Amino acid sequence: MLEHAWIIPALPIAAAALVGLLGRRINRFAGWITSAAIAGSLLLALRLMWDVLAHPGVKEITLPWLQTAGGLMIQMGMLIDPLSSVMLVIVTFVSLMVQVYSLGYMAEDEGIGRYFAFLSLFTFSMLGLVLSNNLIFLYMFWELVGLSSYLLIGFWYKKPEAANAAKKAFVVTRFGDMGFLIGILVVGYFLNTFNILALGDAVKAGKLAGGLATAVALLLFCGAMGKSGQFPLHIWLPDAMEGPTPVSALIHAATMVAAGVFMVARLFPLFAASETAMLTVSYIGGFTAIFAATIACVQDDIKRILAYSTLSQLGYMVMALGCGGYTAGMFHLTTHAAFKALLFLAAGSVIHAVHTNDIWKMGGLCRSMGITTAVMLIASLALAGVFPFAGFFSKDEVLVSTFLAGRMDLLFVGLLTALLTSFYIFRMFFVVFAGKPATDKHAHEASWVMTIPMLLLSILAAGLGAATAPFGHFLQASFGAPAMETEYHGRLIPALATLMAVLGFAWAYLVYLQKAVSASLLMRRFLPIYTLLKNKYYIDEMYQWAVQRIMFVVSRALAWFDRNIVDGAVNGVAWLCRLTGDGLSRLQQGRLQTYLIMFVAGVVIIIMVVLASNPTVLAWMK
Amino acid sequence: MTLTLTHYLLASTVLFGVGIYGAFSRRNAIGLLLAIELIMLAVALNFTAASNFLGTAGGQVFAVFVITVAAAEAAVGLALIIAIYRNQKDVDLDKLTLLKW
Amino acid sequence: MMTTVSFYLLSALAVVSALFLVTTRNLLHAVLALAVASLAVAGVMLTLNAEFLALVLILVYVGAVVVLGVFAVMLTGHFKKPTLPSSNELKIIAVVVSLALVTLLGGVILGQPAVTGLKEVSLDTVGKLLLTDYVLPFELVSIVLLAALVGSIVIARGKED
Amino acid sequence: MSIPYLSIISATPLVAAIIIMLLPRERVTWPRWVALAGAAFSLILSITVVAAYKLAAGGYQFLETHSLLPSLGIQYALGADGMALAMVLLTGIIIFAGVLASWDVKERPQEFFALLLILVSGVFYVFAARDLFLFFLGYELAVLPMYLLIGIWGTGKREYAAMKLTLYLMLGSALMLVGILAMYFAGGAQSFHLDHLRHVQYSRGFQITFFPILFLGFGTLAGFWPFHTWSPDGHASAPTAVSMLHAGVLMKLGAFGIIRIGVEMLPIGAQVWVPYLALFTLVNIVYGSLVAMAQTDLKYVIAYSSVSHMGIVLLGICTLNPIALNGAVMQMFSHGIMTGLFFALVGMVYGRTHTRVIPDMGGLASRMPFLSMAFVVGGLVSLGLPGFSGFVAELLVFLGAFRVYPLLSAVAVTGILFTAIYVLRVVQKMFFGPDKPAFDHVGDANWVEKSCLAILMLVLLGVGIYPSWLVNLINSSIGPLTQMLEVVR
Repeated sequence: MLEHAWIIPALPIAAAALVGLLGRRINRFAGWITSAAIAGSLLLALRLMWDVLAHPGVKEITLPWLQTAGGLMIQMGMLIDPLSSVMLVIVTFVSLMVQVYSLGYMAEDEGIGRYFAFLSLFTFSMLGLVLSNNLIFLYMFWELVGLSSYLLIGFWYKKPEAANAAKKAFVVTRFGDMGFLIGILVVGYFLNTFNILALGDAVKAGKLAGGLATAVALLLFCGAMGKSGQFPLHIWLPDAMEGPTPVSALIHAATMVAAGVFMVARLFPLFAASETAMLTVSYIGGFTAIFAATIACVQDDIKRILAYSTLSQLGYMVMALGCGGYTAGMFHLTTHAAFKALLFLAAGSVIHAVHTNDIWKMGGLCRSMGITTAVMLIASLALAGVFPFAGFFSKDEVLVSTFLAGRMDLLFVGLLTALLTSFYIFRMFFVVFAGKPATDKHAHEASWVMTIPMLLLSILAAGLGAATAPFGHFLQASFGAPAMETEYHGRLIPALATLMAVLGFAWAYLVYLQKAVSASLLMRRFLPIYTLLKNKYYIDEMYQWAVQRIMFVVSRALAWFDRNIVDGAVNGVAWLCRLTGDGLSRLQQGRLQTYLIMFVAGVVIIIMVVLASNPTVLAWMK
Repeated sequence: MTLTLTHYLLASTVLFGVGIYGAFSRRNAIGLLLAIELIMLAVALNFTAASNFLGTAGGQVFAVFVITVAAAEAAVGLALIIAIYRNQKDVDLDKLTLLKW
Repeated sequence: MMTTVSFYLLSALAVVSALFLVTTRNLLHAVLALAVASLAVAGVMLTLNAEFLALVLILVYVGAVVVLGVFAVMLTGHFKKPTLPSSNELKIIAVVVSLALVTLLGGVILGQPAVTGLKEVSLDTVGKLLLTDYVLPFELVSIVLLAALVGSIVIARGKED
Repeated sequence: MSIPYLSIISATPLVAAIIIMLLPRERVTWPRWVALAGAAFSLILSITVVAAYKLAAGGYQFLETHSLLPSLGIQYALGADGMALAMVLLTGIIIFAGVLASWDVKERPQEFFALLLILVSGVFYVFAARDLFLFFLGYELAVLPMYLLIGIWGTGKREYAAMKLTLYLMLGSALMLVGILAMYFAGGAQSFHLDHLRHVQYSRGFQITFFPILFLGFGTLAGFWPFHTWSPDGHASAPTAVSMLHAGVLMKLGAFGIIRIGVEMLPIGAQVWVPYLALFTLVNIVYGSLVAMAQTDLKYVIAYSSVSHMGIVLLGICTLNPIALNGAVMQMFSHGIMTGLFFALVGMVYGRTHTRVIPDMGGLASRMPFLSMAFVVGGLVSLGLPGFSGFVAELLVFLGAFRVYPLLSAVAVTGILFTAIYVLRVVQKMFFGPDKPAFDHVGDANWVEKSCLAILMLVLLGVGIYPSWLVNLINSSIGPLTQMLEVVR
């Protein structure tokens, strides 16, 4: 099976190419074709994981791709280890769920063929990224992931907001990728290899140390910040909600944002080589976690709440990775993939039913949409980290990893974030599903193609927690077990986390269901904070300002400079030539005798020259 | 103190120079033409002197040619002046500046 | 001795009348100065024993060129109002350039070894040369003369209609 | 007797041009068919020579030598190595696509196609020449028809643009000529043959003096900052096929000349000068993309993006590093195809919307899906997206450049970000957003246009996915070159 792992990404891309080339003629079957392809990939990925489980260890398959003079050798290759096999399953599973769901959700869209082609391209890119065995191919698929997200976010290109969001997503992540690319260049220069395993060995051999290691790690982390939406490159993620909702599910669960976390995990030895880098990574993660959670508390758009929730949870993962919690981060990624995909699909189902994103225009949906309510509840509990749902275990692991790393400040941040998480998700849940219907329109439960994926995902969101221990052991086989993680068997941290979840739940319950505390009163009391949060800390405005006032001004200034100074110099030279010509043509004034004098003067000069070169003629004078 | 070729050549050179000056500075086209005739005259003298001092008849032949050309030139030149005068009512060279840029 | 004196006198006369020619405001005077200069040069030629050329010179210059000049002056009406300044504003440059030219040429001439003693060049030889060695230039010059004749008539006549 | 492939490739367009001029004037559609046949023939032969080139042997192959002017040592000498073949192939592809893109030229089609083909013939001669005189001759043959093509078939300020472009390129070729003649005379004035000149031991002072002259001469054509301003005006005014050829092939002539004549003949001079020149190429990259961002005329955007991309080529050359040099030639190829695609698209979009002002467009994606898709592909290549040739090229340049100028390369990478910004802005403004009623009646590409675009896109994709075939070809000439540079160092 291992040698045939390439089929896993090949199936989706083949399906995408087929659907893309045949175009609108097969619109009706497009989704079925791509879904079938991805189902095939999923089966193969499961089989692959089975093989890896049976024979743990790291396998590498390479093919030469590019070779030049000067010792450059880039190979195309696959790295199959527990990490990649787990990611393959996550990616194919979530993708399949999203595809099937989309069959219902997007059924009436005229560009459905294009949609499924892009979706499959997305899956392909992510699978390729997961399988890459070297930085160059990692980067290549990394960029393709960015492209796919661009295409999908901007799928409804006629909506200016969607087109803008797509562009923003691409540019912001590319900003991070720039750092990533420079990091790759630095690595290539100093370690002279791009192979991930070889890099691990090189780091172990101590070839990367000190400031260099920090610089490399931080540069590479720039890429992860962009893709995984870490502060301050998080601004694209909420806007990406302009895309179709299943796409959001895919982006937020299994593909785009997971890429950053995956990359850090994949290149963990490089990060672990620098204490400073790890510290920075963990603080950025922690800050993003609480920062995004606070914003999520006041949003009105259901998808935006989930988007900021994703940011916050990604912060968790990054924080864990920064604390050396390699398996914790990956495990949270896995459970998060399940429950966040579920949250989005459920949200999509709601939006599909009520045709609005504003939670205040929903309400009382639990009566008409039973299944959706149920799965949303499961997902919310998982997100809030309530025992025994998956989120509880993974969040616990994250918090434990901060504790074990001795970062009490981060542990505190994590707990506080857990409180906020619980609050905002139940706020959303209560407002949307409980209470009285906000409109008279009667909402219907979605069709089976949409509910079945949700049900499947909810099983995972509920039950994945059982896999905690085996998951950890399995993953440790990659990179031969990072030594940082020791076992923790205390009860304090799970207890605290649960307490936080319950507190958050209670707060939301009191404010939004019981209305014991008036939400508007709270809002007025903390108006400045509310305004600040509502406006997302004005980060977007700052970027806007920086782009408009600095970049475009510089750009326009340079354009002016080019037209008027550089080209002006050129035209100036032309003008000077013309002026000289004009000036010299004044000599041609039409007066015969001037010409005559010129002529004779010329003769005089020639005679002088001749005489000067022939001094004997005038020798008598001396 | 006998006359040498140098004397004659110097005399013709001075005459030539005066003619050149005239050609430079006369405002009137007729004056210009006369100055040119003067130059021709100097050249003819030059040829003749050289011919007679060196004993080669060729110089005199050329002097004949020069005189002939001078006559032809005078004829054409003066005809031109008359033509110009008829058109412009003036033969002031400073005003005959049609052939410029 | 006689020749020497006459050379100096005649060439001085030629130069003086030439100077008068180029400076006078009255064109009629200038034409007359040309006649005087031609006669003086013809005289100088006589001191060279080149009687034939001297005669040709008088014939052509005084007889033809000067007459043409007078005609031109008359026809253009310049004899009555010598108001125009004789020279243009290039006078100073003209003086400098022509002086430089004369100086240079004079320098070169003075640098050459002095040739003394007139040789006899008979009219006979000149005539023979004209019709043997120089027959082609001679014929060409006659064509030039013819062309000038026709040309000047055509130009001076102008368009009839 | 082997087949003189290179002669046939180079002369075919010329012959086709002559045939076109002999056609009866009233048959207005014949010229384009003859042109297409000529271009196709050249293209097929170009592919054949690329396939027939023996990689293992390397060096110059398909050699032809005939004496032209023995007294001056001028020979009709052709021959191609891997790099030259890559360029020949590029030219073959671009002219084929260019003929397709100008299928609908209405005004004087006979003269148009004839001039276009003459130009291409000159380009082929430059790439295949082994004799500097022939090289220069080909160069002039390529530049001069440009004047007429822009002046007669152009749009906008075409006389100004044609004049500016031609004078500028003449300035470049004057500098070039100075360099060429200096090399000729310093080499004993016996031969213009490159093999002869390569073995002349030019003194250090000579090399230091003449390398910058040659670099500037060729660099002007390659859009070297600050001698790039002919490019926006020229490209904006030129007809579609001419823009394609110009940005796609002619600018590469400059870069090709720098490598073939500047670096190869004057290696010491190159080594002395490149660190300073590299700074200017950085300006090219970053400045070009920033200026492109502020443009509103589509053709200006693309012209400035060419300036930026040619900066990457020049940066690659200025490293003298084998990896980056490979990347530079790759970028020449990739950018050639990409910019050909772009200008073809601009022409087609303009032909439908009758505007090139970006803010005036919008919502075109639903009106012309194929053109939009092609434009997005072009944009993605331009911003260096993996899977397309541009990525491979830029990656190689940056990998190589980083070894020589780490800081400078790191700054140059920002150029990629700016490129992404302006490309995406253009795509968004032109194709996305709500439908505009003004464009209700515009249609998508016809089959001729589709095939033109499809060829270019397939090449970009093919090189991007499996670049080895092209890189190996290029590497076969870059390898020996850099070895020689090492020896000289």
